[in-house]
Amino acid sequence: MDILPQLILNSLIAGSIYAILALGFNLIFSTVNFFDLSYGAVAVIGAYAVFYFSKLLGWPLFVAVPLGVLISGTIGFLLYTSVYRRLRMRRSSNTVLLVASLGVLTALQALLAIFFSSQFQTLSATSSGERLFSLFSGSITETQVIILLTAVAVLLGLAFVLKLTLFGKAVKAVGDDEEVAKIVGINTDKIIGKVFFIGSAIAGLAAILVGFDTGIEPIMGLPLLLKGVIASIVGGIGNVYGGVAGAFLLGFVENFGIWKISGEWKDAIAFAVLILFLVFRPQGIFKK
Amino acid sequence: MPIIETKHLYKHFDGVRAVDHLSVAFEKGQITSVVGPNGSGKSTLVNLLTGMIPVDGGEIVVAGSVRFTKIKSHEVKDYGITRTFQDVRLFEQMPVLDNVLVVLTERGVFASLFEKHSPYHLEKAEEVLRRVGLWGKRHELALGLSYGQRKLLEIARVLATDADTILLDEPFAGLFPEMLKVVVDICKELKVKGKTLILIEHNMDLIRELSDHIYVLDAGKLLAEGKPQSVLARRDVIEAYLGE
Amino acid sequence: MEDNKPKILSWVILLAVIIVGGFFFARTAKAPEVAGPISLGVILPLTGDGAVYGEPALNVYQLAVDEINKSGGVGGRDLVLVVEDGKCNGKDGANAAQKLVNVDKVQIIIGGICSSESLAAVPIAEAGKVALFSPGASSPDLTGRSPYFFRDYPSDASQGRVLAELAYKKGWRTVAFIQESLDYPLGIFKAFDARFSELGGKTVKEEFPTGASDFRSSIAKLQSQKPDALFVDTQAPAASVRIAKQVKELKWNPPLLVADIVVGDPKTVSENKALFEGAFGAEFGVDPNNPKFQHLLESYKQKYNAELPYQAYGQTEYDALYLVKEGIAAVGLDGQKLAAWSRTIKDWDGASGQVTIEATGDRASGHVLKIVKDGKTELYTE
Amino acid sequence: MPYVIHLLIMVSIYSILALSLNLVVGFTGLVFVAAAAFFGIGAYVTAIVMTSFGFNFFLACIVGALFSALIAFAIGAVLSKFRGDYYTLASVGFNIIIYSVFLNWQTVTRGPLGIPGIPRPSIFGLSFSDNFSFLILASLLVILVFLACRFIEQSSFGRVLRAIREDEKAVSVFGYEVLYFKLATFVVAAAFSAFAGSLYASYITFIDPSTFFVNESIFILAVVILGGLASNRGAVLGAAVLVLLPEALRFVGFPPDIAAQMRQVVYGLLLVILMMYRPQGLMGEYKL
Repeated sequence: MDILPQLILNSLIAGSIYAILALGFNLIFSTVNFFDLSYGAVAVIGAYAVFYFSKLLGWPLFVAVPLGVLISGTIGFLLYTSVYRRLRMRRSSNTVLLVASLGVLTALQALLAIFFSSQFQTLSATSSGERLFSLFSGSITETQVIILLTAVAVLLGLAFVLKLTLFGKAVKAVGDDEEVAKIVGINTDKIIGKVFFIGSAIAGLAAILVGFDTGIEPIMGLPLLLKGVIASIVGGIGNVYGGVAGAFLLGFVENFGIWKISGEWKDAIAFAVLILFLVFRPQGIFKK
Repeated sequence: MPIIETKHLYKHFDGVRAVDHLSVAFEKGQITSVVGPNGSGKSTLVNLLTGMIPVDGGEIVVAGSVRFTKIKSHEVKDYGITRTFQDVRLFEQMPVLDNVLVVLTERGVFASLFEKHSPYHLEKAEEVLRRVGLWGKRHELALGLSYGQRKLLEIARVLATDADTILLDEPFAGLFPEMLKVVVDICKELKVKGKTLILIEHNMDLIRELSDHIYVLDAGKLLAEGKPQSVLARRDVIEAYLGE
Repeated sequence: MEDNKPKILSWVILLAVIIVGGFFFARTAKAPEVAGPISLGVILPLTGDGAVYGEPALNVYQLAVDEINKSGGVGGRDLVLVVEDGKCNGKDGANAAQKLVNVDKVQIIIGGICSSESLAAVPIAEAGKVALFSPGASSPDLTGRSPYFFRDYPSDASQGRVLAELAYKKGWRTVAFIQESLDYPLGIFKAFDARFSELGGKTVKEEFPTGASDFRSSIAKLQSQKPDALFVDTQAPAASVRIAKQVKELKWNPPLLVADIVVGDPKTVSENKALFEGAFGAEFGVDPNNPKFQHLLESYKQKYNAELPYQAYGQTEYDALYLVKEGIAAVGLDGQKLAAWSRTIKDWDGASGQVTIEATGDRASGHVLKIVKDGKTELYTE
Repeated sequence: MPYVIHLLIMVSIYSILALSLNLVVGFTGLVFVAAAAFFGIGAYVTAIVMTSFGFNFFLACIVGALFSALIAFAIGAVLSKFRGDYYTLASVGFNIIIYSVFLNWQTVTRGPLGIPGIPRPSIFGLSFSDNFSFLILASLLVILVFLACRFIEQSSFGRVLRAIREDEKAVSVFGYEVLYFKLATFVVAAAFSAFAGSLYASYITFIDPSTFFVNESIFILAVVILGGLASNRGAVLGAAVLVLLPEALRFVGFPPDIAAQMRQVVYGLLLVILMMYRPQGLMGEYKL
């Protein structure tokens, strides 16, 4: 059997998830310029919200999924107003913000484990019987097709908002220089709040898709975050579209790494890519 | 004899020529000023001379013989060069005294590990801190100082190094008259001691008073040079300054 | 020196923490009592990945203790459990053992469920002359480790061996392994691989780190090597389900071999009928006709309103309490004597069949073959 | 009493870890999240040379420290290129890579099986097999490391480190080769952490990779930040508080399954609150 088509498909699927994660992460980073580690936990909360509504309460998915996305966005927004805004107003260093967001990540993951137990759960209705599609000699499930399409949709949607709306221009202005943006009359606080909401909602969407594809557990926040961060840095931190390129690069390297090396080194490979990029091309594939 | 010379020195940021094939020379024992409007490349020049940013083209010649296109910032001291910073870079969360002691002690990794500051170091620190009137604040953290005091501390740090060539990046900006006088006096004393001073400044009165020679930069290029009185009277210089 | 004040204050706080802590611990420490309830130490994972085994285990222990106490306890004294979370890792296993041995002064500890907990607890139990009795740790490393350690669950060596022999008999010559990087799955692989290569077969293996959720490329890689069967070898059933699902999604239908944690969990098997149909496993002797085992299943259902999961472990956990009861009745509450007594257990009738403890502390006898049929695990006979 | 001794031994081990991490985080100002990697290297090297080659503990300890220093030198050379948040992320990467090596290099480390049966120290017929004598040994090591850290702190070297923490570029203009200072500190800190690893391995007598993952590094970082940045006493205080706190929770009677997660919640919130109200920690002199 030729393994290549399947590997390419797997890389594309993984890359799409990473791309969605990187889009949200990069959007937040390019505006506030600090590494928001709680991003991973915020994402998982959205997936657990869907789990709660659809699996425990039995609500239909077309209600549960948007609700989950909204909840992720809201939590992200609330974290900004309760923690990060205060720290930024105090002119805390990026490191302080990083450590604080690390604390938020740790606490939220543990809270999820208390409420939903640390066990693995899946969002999809049945463990089998999903529709399968064949492409060349590889196969892909319905969920995975949705993942690919969602990644494209999020990318196009975000590009539209950032390029063509007033809000998008304001976001860019804040990211370039917050002080100047303030001076020209932009309500920077409001803009950043919205950015946190949108970025976190995108994160939630990514985690929900992962939940349908493979499953969720409270501690997946850290790996999700790290993949998003690696993709963003490799692609070009602060460059919203660069992250997408980084995500697919990461997806391909990981999956082909499994082929040529071995599966247990997957995480190590991902970080080796990150470190190589930081050393030899710190600005990423695309500069901001 | 020039202590530092640049030959076709070149530096660009994202295609913008910050320093554009600049050839200037700084004479030993003199005060040379570099003036020009904001963004004319003055600070970039100082940063190039002290290895803070890499050179893109041309070369720097020190003491007439040492030529280099690449210098690492930690090697600058070996050429007897030191500097202050436009944005006043102190060691904020360290006491005032430590801010000075750190430029006095051993530079080597092992040597410094087995050394504590000696009475000699302390004496030297006391001397320079008293000179700028900060000895009384030696135990306070640098970040607690007023803007003027911060600038004075930076000057004290430079004095402590005993370097022969001192680059002062806007040393007078934002100082109250009494502090201004201290800094001006120090500049004069340094000249008497035979030190070479390179001054980046906007205060034209002080430049006239202090400088032996001035360079006027505009958009990274040399616009004019010569004695302060004659150069500063030139129409093109005034225009460049007033802009548009 | 005005700036010394906060420093002195902090030193005082530190000292206070140590003194108060010490006092607190010293006060809680108590000498072994001769009357009143008998404390039995318990180490099992209550948090983390291993919690899925720890929670039902605690239920079984409690069930057995209630039964024993209802029927008069041991010599008129009730049994009580002192439970510590070993988290299925060495560090917390050691912490838990330290507390049980030194603070609670128990004479016997039932645990750990995981091999890592047990391995770390052994030297502590030995130093404190406390017997350590594991109903779940299956690592071959524990065989003969200490005179104070014994177990009524057999070593993994036997599970891997039985399955390797089955695979060879089936005519399979290459078996692919997808294995989680943890001690228990690795133990099974090693035993399987040793026996299978001895017979003349070959294994190919892909490992994955705990917490991984996307196995597609590993599976595709194994598939491309054209093995005769696939062994899904994970620490907990959830990961096995994920892998089996992805195998199906890649349109691959190899004969499956699974670990005892899958065939031993009726819930996993029935909920994922389609995934595991026809899968082989080797479970350690669950005999549905054993009256004691039937009694355990019924009482568990009655008490907790759920099917007993991981029945292979449930039976040994249940037996462990009764064995401890007999041991204390026979030689008294003394760790050293209990450990020595354990070696004399021979053909003791329990829920898990006839228990014999060898001189190495291991349980004699091993695993039997099982097959998943129509959402249920059945005994496999050729 | 033996339980108190056990806890004090754990406090000692974490004190050494915190003291050495404090050199990097508190004095040099680099938020390093891979302390567990060097802890692990020390533990693994000690365990391997003691069980496989029959080395004496003290010799094994030194071999572990040398090995750890050697690896720190290589990693430090790469890490020193990064600053701020990138340094932090890259250090997470190294932790995961080293963890992967513990887990996957099974011919040497036995992978997930761990290494059991590590002997207790003994020298000149003097055995440290009972916990009280082990505590004395551990305390001696704490004092040794403490004195070494204080020696570094009070030397000119220590002052340079603090200056590097404040403004790396400015220090270098005054003639310091910053890279060497950072590297030297890093190597020393790694060697000290390895001592803690040796003690741990020999004390617990069993090690497996799970102890040396990123979450352990975050825990050690929390110890340093809580106790106080750039304060050696603070490091010891932080270790005492954070090691004893969860043990106290055992006695309070929290249900054990919630207690462990609650502990994570407490660590996380602690970090957030510290960052918001006391970014220098309890006894620290330096704010991130």
